[in-house]
Amino acid sequence: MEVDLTFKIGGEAGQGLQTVGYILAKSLAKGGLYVFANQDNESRIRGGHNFFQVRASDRPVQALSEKVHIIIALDKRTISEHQNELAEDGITIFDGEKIKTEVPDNLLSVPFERLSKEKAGVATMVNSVAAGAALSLLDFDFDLLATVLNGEFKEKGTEVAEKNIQAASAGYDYVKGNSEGRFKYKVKPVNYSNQRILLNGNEAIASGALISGCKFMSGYPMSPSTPIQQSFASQMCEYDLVFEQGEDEISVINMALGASFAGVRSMVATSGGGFSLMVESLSLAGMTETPIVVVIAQRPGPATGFPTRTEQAELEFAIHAGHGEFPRAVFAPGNPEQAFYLTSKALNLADRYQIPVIILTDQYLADSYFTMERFNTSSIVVDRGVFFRESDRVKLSEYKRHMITDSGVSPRLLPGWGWGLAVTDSDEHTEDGHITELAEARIKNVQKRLRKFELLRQEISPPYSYGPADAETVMVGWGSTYGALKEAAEILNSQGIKVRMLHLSEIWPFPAQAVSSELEKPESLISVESNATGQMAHLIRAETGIEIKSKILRYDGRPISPQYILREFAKIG
Amino acid sequence: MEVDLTFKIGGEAGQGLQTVGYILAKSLAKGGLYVFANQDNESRIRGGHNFFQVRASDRPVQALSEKVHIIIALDKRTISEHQNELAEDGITIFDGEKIKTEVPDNLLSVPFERLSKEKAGVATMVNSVAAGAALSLLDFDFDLLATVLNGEFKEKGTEVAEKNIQAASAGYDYVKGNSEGRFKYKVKPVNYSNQRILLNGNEAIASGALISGCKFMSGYPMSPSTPIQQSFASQMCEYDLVFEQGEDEISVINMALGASFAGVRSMVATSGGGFSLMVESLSLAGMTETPIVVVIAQRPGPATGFPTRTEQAELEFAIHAGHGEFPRAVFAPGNPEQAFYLTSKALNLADRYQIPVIILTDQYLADSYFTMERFNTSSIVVDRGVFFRESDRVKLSEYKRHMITDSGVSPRLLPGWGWGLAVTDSDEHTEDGHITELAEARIKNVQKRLRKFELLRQEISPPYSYGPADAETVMVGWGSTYGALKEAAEILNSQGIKVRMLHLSEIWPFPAQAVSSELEKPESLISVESNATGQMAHLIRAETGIEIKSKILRYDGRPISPQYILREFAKIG
Amino acid sequence: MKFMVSLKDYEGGETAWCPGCGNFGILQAVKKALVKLELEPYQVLLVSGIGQAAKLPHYLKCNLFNGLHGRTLPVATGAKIANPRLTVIADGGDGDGYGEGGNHLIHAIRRNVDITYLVHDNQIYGLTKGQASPTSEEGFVTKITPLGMFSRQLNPMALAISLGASFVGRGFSGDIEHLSDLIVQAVENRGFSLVDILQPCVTFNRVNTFQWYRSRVYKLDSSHEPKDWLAASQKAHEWGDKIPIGVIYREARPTYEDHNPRIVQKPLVDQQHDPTSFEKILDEFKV
Amino acid sequence: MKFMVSLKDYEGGETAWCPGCGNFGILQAVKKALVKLELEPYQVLLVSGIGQAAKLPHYLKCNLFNGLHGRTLPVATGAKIANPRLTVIADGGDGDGYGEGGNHLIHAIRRNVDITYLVHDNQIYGLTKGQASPTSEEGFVTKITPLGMFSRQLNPMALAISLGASFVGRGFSGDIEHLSDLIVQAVENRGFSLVDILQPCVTFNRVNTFQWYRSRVYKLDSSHEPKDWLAASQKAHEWGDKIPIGVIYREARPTYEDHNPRIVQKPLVDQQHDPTSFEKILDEFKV
Ligand SMILES: Cc1ncc(C[n+]2csc(CCOP(=O)(O)OP(=O)(O)O)c2C)c(N)n1
Ligand SMILES: Cc1ncc(C[n+]2csc(CCOP(=O)(O)OP(=O)(O)O)c2C)c(N)n1
Ligand code: SF4
Ligand code: SF4
Ligand SMILES: [Mg+2]
Ligand SMILES: [Mg+2]
Repeated sequence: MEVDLTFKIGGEAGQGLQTVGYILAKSLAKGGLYVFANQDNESRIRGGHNFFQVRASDRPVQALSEKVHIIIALDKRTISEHQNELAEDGITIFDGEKIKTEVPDNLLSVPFERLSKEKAGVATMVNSVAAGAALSLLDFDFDLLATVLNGEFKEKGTEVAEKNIQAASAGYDYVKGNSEGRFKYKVKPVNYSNQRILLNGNEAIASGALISGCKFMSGYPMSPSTPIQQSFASQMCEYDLVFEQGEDEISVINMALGASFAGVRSMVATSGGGFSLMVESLSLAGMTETPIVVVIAQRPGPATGFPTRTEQAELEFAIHAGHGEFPRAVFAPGNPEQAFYLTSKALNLADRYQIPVIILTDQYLADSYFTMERFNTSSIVVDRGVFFRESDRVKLSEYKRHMITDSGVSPRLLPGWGWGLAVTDSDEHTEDGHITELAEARIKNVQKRLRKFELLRQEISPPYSYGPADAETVMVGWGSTYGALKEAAEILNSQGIKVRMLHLSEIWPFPAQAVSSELEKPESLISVESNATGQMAHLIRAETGIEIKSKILRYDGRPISPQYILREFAKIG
Repeated sequence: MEVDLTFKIGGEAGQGLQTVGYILAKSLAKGGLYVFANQDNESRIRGGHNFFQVRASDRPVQALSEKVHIIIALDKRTISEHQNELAEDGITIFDGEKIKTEVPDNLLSVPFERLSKEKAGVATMVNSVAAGAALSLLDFDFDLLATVLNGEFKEKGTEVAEKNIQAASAGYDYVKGNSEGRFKYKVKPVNYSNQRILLNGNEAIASGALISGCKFMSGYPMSPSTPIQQSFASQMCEYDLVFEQGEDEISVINMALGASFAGVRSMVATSGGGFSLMVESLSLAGMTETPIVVVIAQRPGPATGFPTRTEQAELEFAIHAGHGEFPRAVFAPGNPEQAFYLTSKALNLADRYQIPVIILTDQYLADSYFTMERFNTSSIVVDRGVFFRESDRVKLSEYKRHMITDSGVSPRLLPGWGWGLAVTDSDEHTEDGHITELAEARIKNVQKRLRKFELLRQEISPPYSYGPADAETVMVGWGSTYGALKEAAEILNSQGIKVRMLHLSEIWPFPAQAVSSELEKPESLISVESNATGQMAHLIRAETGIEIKSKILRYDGRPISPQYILREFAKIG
Repeated sequence: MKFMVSLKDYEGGETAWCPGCGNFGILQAVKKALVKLELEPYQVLLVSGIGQAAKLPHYLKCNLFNGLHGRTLPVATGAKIANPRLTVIADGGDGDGYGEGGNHLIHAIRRNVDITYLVHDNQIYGLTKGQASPTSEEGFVTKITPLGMFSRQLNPMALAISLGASFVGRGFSGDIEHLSDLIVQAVENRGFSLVDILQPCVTFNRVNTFQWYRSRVYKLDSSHEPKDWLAASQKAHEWGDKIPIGVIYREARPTYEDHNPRIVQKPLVDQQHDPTSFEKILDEFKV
Repeated sequence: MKFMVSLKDYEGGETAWCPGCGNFGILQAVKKALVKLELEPYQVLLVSGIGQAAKLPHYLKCNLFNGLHGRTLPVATGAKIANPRLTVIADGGDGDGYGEGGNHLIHAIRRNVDITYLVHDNQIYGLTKGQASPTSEEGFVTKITPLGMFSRQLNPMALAISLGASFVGRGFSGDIEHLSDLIVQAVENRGFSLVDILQPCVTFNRVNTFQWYRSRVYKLDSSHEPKDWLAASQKAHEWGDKIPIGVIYREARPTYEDHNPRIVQKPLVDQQHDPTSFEKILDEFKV
């Protein structure tokens, strides 16, 4: 790696540091670098302390790095809290005219506010000044930044865009004139496929849903899932689709089930607390065999917990949620690409097996930006499953919504089609969907539903593994730890410590055989999870009998970094 | 066993067959017999087909038997549906003047309605006639029946009671005169401890709660849990306690949490669907460390399922329900005695560890009557856990609701006590209960909550085991299958097939060591469960690594009987 | 080719209600209304909850989503948005609709999707054997409220009017003809229509019997102007010796569909999806 | 010995609200009201939900159960029943109380437990960054309602009156003195009291600003008779150029506690439990 730089923008909520961060990320990506950016926000709208961290490298990066090279301090607290994270040759830029502090070597004052006023006529463009200043340290091509600023602000009018560019250029020039030799890393734009995109996990899910034909989403705001709802809803103006805000999460999932029953691909996104309220209706989806995709964007619990932070503590809950037994699938993508394609797969499986499918993400994946190769829309296949067509009809009374079949899947007929009636019931029912008390009907239906699960099992792709086949140690992770795990494994192997990684993104039905064959032989197994009990380890034991004794866990609401893994790995030894 | 007789009373909903059944059960119990009675009802108020089955024996019985000796058919359908269950020397009594049917040998017509009219002046006392008729077949002491009838009906006035007794005696005499030699089993009252009681699982739980100082219950009707609510509420007139009906289950659990936070032992009872709605608040209990006991009276799901039938499909759901990670206990009593004492234990553990405790029953246990030795009220200890007393106070600001302690348990102070403020939060919080964003506070709190779980683990009694220590086969069950499992094991052992049984009633924290040591050696393990996936087997593997390959499962909503186990056992063989 | 529907087309399965139950009248009235509306079974979607009332759709012919206790309205809402060609009728009991499902009612009224909601108001929880419902009278004694129900009886008509429901009516299961006409009007109303139906439960409610209702109900005539909010509010509060049935309140206001006419012009359910037509949403993320 | 409480006794922690937020006025008013009521912090239990509003109790001194979004009222109800000596105040936002928690509001009004409910009505979901709340105006555009909110604005005053709430008032966070008096009256009212508080959200609600409210609100004076149901209903519907604040409706009706005075005479929380005193409940099962 020639370039591997991390920027940290810190300040209060409401200071717009997400904008600086995003603009930096986008500019660096435009310069041909691979970018990863994560966010750390408090649950408040103004004040407090937030930061946004951007990592840029000339090779793919999918995790944060703890070593920070440039800190952009929008407030004093950023300096006091993060100065110690700075690499030796790193630098902190701040507005020394606003923030009084001792100025050690690696602090560089840039009068953000004064420059904003001078160049843009207002004090509000400090963010653009800061972005310009930061990129100037790298001798980065200013035109790229200008293009990004233009793209971001043109909606607000060319004048606004122009002023921001001027503010940025003031910051850029100021640093150029005042930082001679203070920062050694320089970055030149490199060529790259112009097919690259920069997006976060939430955006990837919303895009996957939209491109895969999801036309109805209902939602109730809840961090960190709200942006999925927003991305989806924002397309209501452009496309024929509906986002509907519910009065509560119970309403949300039932609206989606209603739309799905009527024949429309439907999906909901929430967090653990909202999902808890949907649990009864998840079971309803199971019983009525109504397709539905539910995204749980995890955050630390229990209860309200840390609303804006990250955790992976709802794996076992997702697998077992709902009263009674019914088939479901549970996915946990590791990056936006997986999120995009798994959303598409989730929608297909939901339709084909007429089941609920759960996608587990967490705040870290949801809010983090990754550069990825543009997703291949033309590879997306929309498979709505099997329907009962007019030609299947012999006479009107013949269609049976819950017909017992070999596969367990009953062809669907949509209400209003005219050649049959779609009748379903949350009670145990006859084949034609009416309430029953019969033991035989029950047995057939339970077995039918379980048959679907067995078929579904075959749809599950094996987990991703990486590293030398003969490694004695395997680190097992799932969901959003993908990038950190892989980078940690790479580093260990590069240090001559043979380590393999196993990452599960399609978790339920559990790929027991594939996991067993990976974990059977190695002597040392370590599960790496953002929770306190090691839920994947528990699940693996339940499904394979293999016990994972060592665990690298994190449960303070902060993401697992490669460095965190390496430190904990060293302790396990 | 000298006496082991089963009565089956069948008819439509609304015909009062529960009354006949209960009266028979009580009379037989009064005669010194051990009684077990189970119910099979449809989810309707009138019509359809229900039955009530009473087994009476001179040795303890805690399960139904499939072999029926006396059928009391209150309608024609009872004859057609159940005649084949009759033992060879069994007999069916029915009102031949109302029901036209061929009369084979083992049918005995008793003109229920005519006798009721003749003796009681009304047609509505057919049930008492039928009870009298049935007991007459056994030459059973009529006075015992008369006493029971008097006890049941005296509330409605002595005249009503008197008439019912007359009706019963008419049935009794009619059979005496018309069944000479038709039924070979005769039963003489035997001496017994007059400390015996007859009650069902629901009543045992409500009694356990009341006697253990639960003073607040909120509820929303849901089969099969409603009778717990009823039993509790019925004492409102007698004692100072409150039952409050909620608008929904979310309200129900939150009211109970409010009452508990204010300092009152509180409890709720529902079924799987209602519990689903409580899941978010279960997590709230975990986070705010508010004691609560939740009874889930299971019924077949998913969704509405079979509202009046039985299943054990919410074990894993109960263990993993709720977003985030927090300590809880899960119990599953096997009979009313266990239900009574475990309810008491649940309330103590909830208070002492300030956690939610779940009691899993199912319709079979909930609605089935057992004769038991009277519970020992004086052995009940009420342990409310640790409180912050006025003497603990140094200054007002000092009390901290969530003080970090070695045990993880923070002393409670009740709002209104005056020497401190009780402050708690569903967000992650500081020791004094205020919202925080700090990683360190989070880590301390997560560990505090987990420490409680580790301590809690030591409170769990080992599972019950029975049978020869050197048996090669172990049958494992939990909850309501206790009686059937034990009887099946007894029968197998008496046939020379060495079988051990292991029954779990205190399931979470899982007694892994005890279970491992029971299951490690035997060659053949069988899990016996009223569900379709073998949830206990899955859990055992997750907790011990031991795989139970053979399963005896039942999922048609009907209870597992000893005979069912024996038949399935033979197939596994 | 439109064929004439008749009651026979709606004949459904065997009922599981108690003999004499007020639900039978409602069932008849619903069938009659659908016939009067000249709707064929396949054009109609009934969405019901759990309770005795909620079993109704099983006893006629129609598309049916019999969901969870209390959750009829969101399901009906989602289905109607997905396919506005369907005549969507939500159906359930007073416990279902005013107890467990109370929040959905408030917000369905606000949303004003063009659906009809029939509430069998027997002032009791029937299926669970006789607990108080939100419309049970204050003081009503049941096994779980041995000291009587402490809560005040809910007035669903007043509640709906206060929220500006576009159609608020009350029927009586003892007057099938009147009730079926009322249902016709409710279905024909554009927007959310609430019909509360007085329904004796002969088994568990010994207070509000057929006789009790019959001696109290009277039909609103043309002297009542349902568009007059004040008059309607007053009628809504009539409960005691006289209980009005008929259309109590009507308000012309934009429906959900009026706010987004595209869902009617190009129903979601009709759309053929081509993933590539969504290609451009990825442009936003272009580096 | 009763000591005189002062505002200082209620001084709490650092706030996390935006500068200029309407919540500050409410916080002041609540503290003032508690002082006027001569209550000491330990006598007061605040129960709040989740949202910006629901953080309020963290910023003063009191007993506090800060529960889940939307679930304040049942918790407050349970706590009050358990210990009626506590002054129980539920507190939260409009989303919390009228959205997620709507069903509890309806039934809390019916139940009429002696608690007070303060709703910070900023017509927006603040904490989740600006989505429409039930009281947002029809057509209100947000990121998840890009075509505007289709639902009609909820009128909480009319809703509460239709259900016969025993106390219905509206305050304005810009008039602290008036608001604190209103809260005093609400707390002093026997039974369930709803106080809807107009609260500008300076960050996300650009429509209903301080200026917007200030130019519209006017104080109800003695010419308004809160016990007159009709007059109250009309006042409740005033929303536009003029918005009334003050006590809109009052109704003397039995409280929950009136139905079961024992819970006040012998509060559940005071009871010393002796298992053997319950021995006789087992007699019922005697063989
Ligand atoms: C979540 C949930 N809670 C409780 C129940 C149990 N339950 C079934 S029907 C019913 C009440 C029925 O009352 P109502 O809606 O008035 O219908 P009715 O039987 O009176 O027609 C209840 C509480 C349930 N099925 N689901
Ligand atoms: C079950 C659940 N759903 C959603 C959320 C996310 N959430 C937190 S606050 C809030 C809305 C806040 O609005 P409001 O109650 O009006 O309070 P405000 O912030 O405006 O004061 C939401 C939706 C949650 N915490 N829990
Ligand atoms: S219980 Fe009541 S509502 Fe239910 S069917 Fe019987 S009479 Fe009708
Ligand atoms: S977001 Fe709005 S309501 Fe929340 S603190 Fe800021 S101004 Fe107040
Ligand atoms: Mg009802
Ligand atoms: Mg708000």
